[in-house]
Amino acid sequence: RSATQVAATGKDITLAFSAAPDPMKLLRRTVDSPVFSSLVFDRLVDLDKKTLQPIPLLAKEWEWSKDRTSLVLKLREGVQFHNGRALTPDDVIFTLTKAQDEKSGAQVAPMLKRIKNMEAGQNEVTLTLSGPTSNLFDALMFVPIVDSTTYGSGKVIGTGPYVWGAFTAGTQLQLTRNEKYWGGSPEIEKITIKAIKSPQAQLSALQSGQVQMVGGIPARDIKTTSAAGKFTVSVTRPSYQQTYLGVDVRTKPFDDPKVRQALQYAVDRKRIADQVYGGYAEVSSLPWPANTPGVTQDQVNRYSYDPDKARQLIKEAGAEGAEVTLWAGQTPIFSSVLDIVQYDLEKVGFKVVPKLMDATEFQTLVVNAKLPGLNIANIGLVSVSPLTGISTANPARPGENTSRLDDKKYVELQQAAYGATTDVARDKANHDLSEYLLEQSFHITLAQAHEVVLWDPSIKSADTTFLGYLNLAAAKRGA
Amino acid sequence: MILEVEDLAINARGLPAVDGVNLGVRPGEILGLVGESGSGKSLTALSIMGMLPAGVRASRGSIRFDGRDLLKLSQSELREVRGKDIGMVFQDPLAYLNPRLTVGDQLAEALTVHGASRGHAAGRAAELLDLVGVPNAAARVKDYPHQFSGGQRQRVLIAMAMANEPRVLLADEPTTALDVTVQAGILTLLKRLRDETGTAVVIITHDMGIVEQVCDTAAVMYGGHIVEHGPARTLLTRPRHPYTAGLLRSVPRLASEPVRRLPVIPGAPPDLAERPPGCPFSPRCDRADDRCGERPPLDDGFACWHPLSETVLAVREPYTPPEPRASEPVIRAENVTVTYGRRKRAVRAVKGVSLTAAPGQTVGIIGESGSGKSTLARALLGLLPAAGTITVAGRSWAGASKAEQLAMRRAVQMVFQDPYLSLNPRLSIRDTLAEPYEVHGLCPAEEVPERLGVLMDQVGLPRPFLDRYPYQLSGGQRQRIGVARSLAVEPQIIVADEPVSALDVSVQAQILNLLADLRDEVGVGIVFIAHDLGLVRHFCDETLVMYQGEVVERGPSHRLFEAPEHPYTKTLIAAA
Amino acid sequence: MAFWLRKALSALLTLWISSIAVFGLMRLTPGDPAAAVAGPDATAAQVAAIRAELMLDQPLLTQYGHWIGGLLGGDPGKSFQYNRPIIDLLGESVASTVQLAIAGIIMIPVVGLLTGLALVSRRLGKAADAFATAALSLPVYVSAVILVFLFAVRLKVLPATGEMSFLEAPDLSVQFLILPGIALALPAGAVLGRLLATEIRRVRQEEFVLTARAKGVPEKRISRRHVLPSSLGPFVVEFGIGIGELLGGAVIAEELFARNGLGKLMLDAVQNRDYPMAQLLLMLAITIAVIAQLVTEVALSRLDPRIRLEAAA
Amino acid sequence: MTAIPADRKWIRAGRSTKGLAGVILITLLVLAAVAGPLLLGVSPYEQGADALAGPSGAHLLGTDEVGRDLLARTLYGIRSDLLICLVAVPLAALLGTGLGLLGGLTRWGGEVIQRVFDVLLGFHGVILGMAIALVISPGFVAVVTAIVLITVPSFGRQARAALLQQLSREYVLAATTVGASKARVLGRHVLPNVTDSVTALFAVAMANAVKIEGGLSLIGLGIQPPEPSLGTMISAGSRYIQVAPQYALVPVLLLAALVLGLTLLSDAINRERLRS
Ligand SMILES: Nc1ncnc2c1ncn2[C@@H]1O[C@H](COP(=O)(O)OP(=O)(O)OP(=O)(O)O)[C@@H](O)[C@H]1O
Ligand SMILES: Nc1ncnc2c1ncn2[C@@H]1O[C@H](COP(=O)(O)OP(=O)(O)OP(=O)(O)O)[C@@H](O)[C@H]1O
Ligand SMILES: [Mg+2]
Ligand SMILES: [Mg+2]
Repeated sequence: RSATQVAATGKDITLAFSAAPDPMKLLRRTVDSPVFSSLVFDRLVDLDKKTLQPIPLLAKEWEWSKDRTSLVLKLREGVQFHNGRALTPDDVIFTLTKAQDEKSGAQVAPMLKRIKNMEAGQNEVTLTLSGPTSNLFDALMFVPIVDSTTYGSGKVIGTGPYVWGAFTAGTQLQLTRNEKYWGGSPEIEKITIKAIKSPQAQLSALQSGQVQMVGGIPARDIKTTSAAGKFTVSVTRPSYQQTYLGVDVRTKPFDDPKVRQALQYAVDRKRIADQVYGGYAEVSSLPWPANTPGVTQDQVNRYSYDPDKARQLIKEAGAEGAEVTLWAGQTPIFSSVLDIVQYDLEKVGFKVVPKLMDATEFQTLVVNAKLPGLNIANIGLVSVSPLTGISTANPARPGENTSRLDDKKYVELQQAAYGATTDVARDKANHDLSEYLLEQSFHITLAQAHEVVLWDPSIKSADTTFLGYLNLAAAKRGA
Repeated sequence: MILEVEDLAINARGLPAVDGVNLGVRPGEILGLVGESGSGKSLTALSIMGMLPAGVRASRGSIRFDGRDLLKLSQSELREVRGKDIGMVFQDPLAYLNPRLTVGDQLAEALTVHGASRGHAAGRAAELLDLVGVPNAAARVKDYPHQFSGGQRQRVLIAMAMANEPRVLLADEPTTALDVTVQAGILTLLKRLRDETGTAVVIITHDMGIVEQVCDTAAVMYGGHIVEHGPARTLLTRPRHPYTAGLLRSVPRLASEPVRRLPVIPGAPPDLAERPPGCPFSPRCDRADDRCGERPPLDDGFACWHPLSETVLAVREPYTPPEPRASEPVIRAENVTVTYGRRKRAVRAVKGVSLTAAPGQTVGIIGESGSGKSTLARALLGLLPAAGTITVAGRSWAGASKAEQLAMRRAVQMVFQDPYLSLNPRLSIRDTLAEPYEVHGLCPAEEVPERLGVLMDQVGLPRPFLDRYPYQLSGGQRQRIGVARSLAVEPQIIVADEPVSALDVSVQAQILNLLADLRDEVGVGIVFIAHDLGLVRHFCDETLVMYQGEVVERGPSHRLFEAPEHPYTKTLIAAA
Repeated sequence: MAFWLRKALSALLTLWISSIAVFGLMRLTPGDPAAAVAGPDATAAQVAAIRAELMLDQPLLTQYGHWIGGLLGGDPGKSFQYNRPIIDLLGESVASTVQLAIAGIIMIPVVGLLTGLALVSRRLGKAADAFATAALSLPVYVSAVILVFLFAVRLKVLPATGEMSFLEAPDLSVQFLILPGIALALPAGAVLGRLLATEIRRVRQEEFVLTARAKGVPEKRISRRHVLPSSLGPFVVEFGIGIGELLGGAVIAEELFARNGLGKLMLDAVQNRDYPMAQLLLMLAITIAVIAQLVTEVALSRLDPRIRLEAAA
Repeated sequence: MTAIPADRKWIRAGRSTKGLAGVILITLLVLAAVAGPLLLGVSPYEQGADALAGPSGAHLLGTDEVGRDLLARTLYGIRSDLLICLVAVPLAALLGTGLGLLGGLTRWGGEVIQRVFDVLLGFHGVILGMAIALVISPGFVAVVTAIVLITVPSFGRQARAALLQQLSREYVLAATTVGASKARVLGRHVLPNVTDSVTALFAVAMANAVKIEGGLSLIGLGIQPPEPSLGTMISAGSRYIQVAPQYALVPVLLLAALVLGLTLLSDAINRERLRS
């Protein structure tokens, strides 16, 4: 036998992902979530990628109270956990309560905190809110429903199409299909998830037929295999990789909005999109997608690349030749972004001191907001909706954030957005928030990168959720 | 003639290392091939074995071994002859044994490679070891070479060479690396083997003494030529070739009466590159005329145009030991003990030795290798910590301040054994000799060059040599530098640790005379360490005999050598 | 006997110093393990909570004591990253690295011996010399890239990366080992080869070879029986040291060939400040190196009776 | 037997064919590194829109992922590698020799230093390098420090061995007997001969230095962008080995050439040492 021929058989597939599944933080969105979370777990709802409207999953239908402060979720009948237990309203309440707690690490905790009270009914759950919450479904589609009896025991038990099987931390996970899946037993019998960090290793594994999918690798690296044409590239909507230039508004000269705006003009987003993300990214002045309701084209293109304008603004602010520190964590992607941004900023007359440090060290500084000057990093969930974005991501959160911007107006805008339950109101809220970000320019979008997955052509109808999580319930494997 | 070498010429990297050598040896005969280092002895032997090193080849002549010309044989044919018909024993017994194989295996191999069965070979190995007189051979075959003493190793090598009862045995300096007492044993062994097996033996040596003791016939080699050959007796008593004569004279022998200065052969052994077409010795020969340099003399027992008519060996200036000048001892050593290493692995190299050394006098120290001579010497110079008291001009090394030590060092100096190791290769002679002046500040800097000049004159070297590096000097010249260095501080005592052992016989005399002159003219006292009894007897007023770190006997040289008391001294003198 | 005792003691001393070095090194590296565990966009509050949970708020001495105590008690503690007993995590990685190591241990001396013998042979000498020098000059990470490109991507005869358990499918797992093995063996083997060659050349000059020749021993036998054994000393030493470094070398090799071995584990651990894991693996690497040293000395004494018997004395 | 002063050795080394080849290789590389950029006149930092472009008139070797000229970067890369060698190796040599001598001269010192070396050797180069690069944030200093620490033991041991050998030499004793002070003996008679055997390690050490730099870059801890170095270019370039082979391969070849040159040279030197 030759190891190059032995790929998986028709009934099972092997996936290579950059991060190893880690069952320790199921409620949190971490780098490894996309590869298994939606295979093992179900959410109450998902969102439609185009209309952004909720799609029923475990919650088969729902009903708002008039004042939009309470929601009744009717659960699907006959749903079973992998350990044979039937799904009960208590499981939903358990999960949501857990997710409300910061300790669970769930990014949407701040939004879920707005749930004052939860009641289990006859196969239904009633959520009572502290106030209108326009983006509640963003939170619900985020949280995987876990088995209340085993959660936290290290066991991983959900209701999803695949059952968590043989697992070696940091290296490999095996999933077997859940014959009793409420949505019907999946085609693929066995899924093996391999953790392969190096993109090169992943790609050569794909090319030599050892795996049928590679994910979580920098999109640009896909271009680097001559064989790119031979594989199907599936692109999910911008998600976890909104790459931004964070500005500490308390370090000179960035206390002056003019200078911050100058930054917006200075950075060549097109080049970042092409060169760092191999074109798999959207060029926009805003963190959230262009098709976000209420956002205007003008806003999207507000700051197109214009060094002269930048210089002029800097001149006006009298900040020529200012020395600025530019922080970033050590990954191939970020060091390239840093390369370009440093170059662009020097072009408009800043003296840049690059500080590229290893990811963990950088992480520490981010958490403790110890990044005087500028920093490059990325966040997720801003892609879901403006409100959800700013409510979940430290760097842009109203109140305390890594940019150390403390502005009542911002908080008011957030509250307004929560209250904006009608489409009209929501559109306005989105527009105003966008406008505020553009004007304040403390959180400068560099790229909305797509999450890219490379499939072996033999795999058909593999899909991803709104969040870009793998969804293989309907996947098939042909010749 | 079982083995006959005719007109053999050997070319070593383009140079004529051996040129027209004729040799012959009969069964049961012992031939002594004598000559100084570099005269071509080893190459001659190796060419007989067909084992000349790379870049060296026999360019002319023939080597007949019972009718066959060995030079014409193929390697595989030669291999048959080697070790079977002709055995060879080399100089340094340890280096020539494989440290990783038991002695038994190595002996057996000698047999198996010539077709003996393993079992038989193994049995024979023990016999052989016994034959050469290694006690309880049967057990020792399992031991490794480093577990044997030097003498025993040499016996092992001989056993190996004799394994297949060869008809010719070549022994290249079989005893040079050994102590006198051990030497004697090896020589008698060779004799015995010859008597028992009737092999023809060729002993290569630079020691006339050996010729005297064991050889039937002898050939003297010089600069690649055989300058003289014939029955050992006649050659020793009535040499016809000036070189042979010179050699015999310049080596003080126990038998002969001591003299003040040894007659020397001037100059140094020839350099292959510039050897005259004629007699190789002519450049150093006092009888030589133009003809000698141009035309090689005919060989009829001796190759010389002006052979010595009658023996001139007797001609030596009669010697009356100078009145031991009544002078205060400078070095006083009282029961000195030196220990190397700690605790378990401690070696007491010198045990309770006492001696005094006074200006103008010579104290000789003899003893076999490892008896502690060098250690004692180094202790005297305060080079290593010693128990007991050693005072120099009244001060003791122990607890002497830096300044005091410096002063003491002016009083005693040392000449080292190996002139190759005792000069720093990176320093020019000038730097080496200037050092004493610098550290002692003996004279203003501008005077130093002149002083160095004087030193060079004193040790008889041309002043221009000051700017040479050690590797540009011959062994004898280096040793002169060593002496010069010790003279620089005008010491009262010079400790000379085997100052001539590493030198060619004909050069030894020059150094010895140099020391003698210094003693008698400058009045330096000398502590003279040697293992050659002849030298000491000839050279020293008083002699100490060391054995395993202890002085077993001491006394005025003439008394000690005429009437030794201690048994060890007796054996020592008997052996020499 | 005291000889070995001394050796063992100094080895222990080395290990102890190393443990301090390792512990200190990890603490010196900036970056908060808690932050790494918490991951991006965690709040300071969450991180603080984790810090306490990981006992990182305790004084260093306590932490060191706790760690060493655990090690000596056979419990290296829990991994920060995976929040599991480290022991449970090692299993497969050990297997993977051991396989790689074995591949190396087999290939390196083979390459070494062949190169060495070729180097001293009259016919192959020149070619071998060229090969050895080239192999030396190519760092592992370069030869690896080239090997993968040729054999996996272009020729498709060998799997590019990844691995397979030897127990499940020996025939396959071996194929996965070939490329990494070669990548490791080329430079290391070349070093050994050259070492062997120089040694052989030296030994050939030794006098006892003359004796053998004088006995009439055929050249072949001289090389086999007298020269080669005497030449293996430095070869063994270097090889021993090489083995000691295999775990370290695995870091690169595993990174390049996407093998989930101890090397990768160590790399991740250090990068994520997974103190207990990193410390354990670093200590493991050092221990192996130290032991290799010791064993080498034994092997050496086997080769050379002089050492053995002095040691015994 | 007759030792030749060191300077001669180097010259002799240069004469042997291998040594000559080494010298030539290195000279060429140094020239390329020093003169190359001037002749080329292209900035290695200038970015452009066309990334990973193939060789063209504008960019003889094409461009990297952010549109910088590869040729320029490669040349500067050689420069920084040479710089690293020239800074790190002599440092290591000094430190190592110093420690080695200390170890050889003082009993307890010897023990401690031996242990320290053992520990350093216990860490594999890569790991030690990684740790250091993390402690003092990655970059030139880190790389140099790493190389120094990794290289120090080999120098130390060599120096110690040489020292012990020297101390037993008779000319050292001779110097003492004529009254030279300990300091003088060391400085004049021992050290020069020690340095001699230590210098022989230089070339090898440099070759290793280059390799280490590359190894660190591989795990992203080498020289940091935008500064180019052969190592960083190889690790970055090997990502594009299929679309832009020249990106990785040219630095690979140059790096190999550099190491090769140094290896050849060190071979030649060592041969000379054995001969004398
Ligand atoms: N392998 C060799 N290559 C070149 N020249 C050599 C070689 N071996 C010996 N010679 C030269 O040949 C001459 C004779 O050497 P040989 O060893 O025969 O002298 P020897 O009489 O044995 O001296 P010794 O008494 O020191 O052994 C010397 O001048 C020596 O320099
Ligand atoms: N540095 C040392 N360490 C340990 N033992 C030593 C050392 N030097 C000499 N010895 C031992 O001390 C004893 C005397 O050695 P020493 O060199 O004084 O003898 P020697 O009479 O000079 O011999 P030779 O005639 O060979 O020069 C020997 O047994 C030797 O093994
Ligand atoms: Mg000889
Ligand atoms: Mg001695």
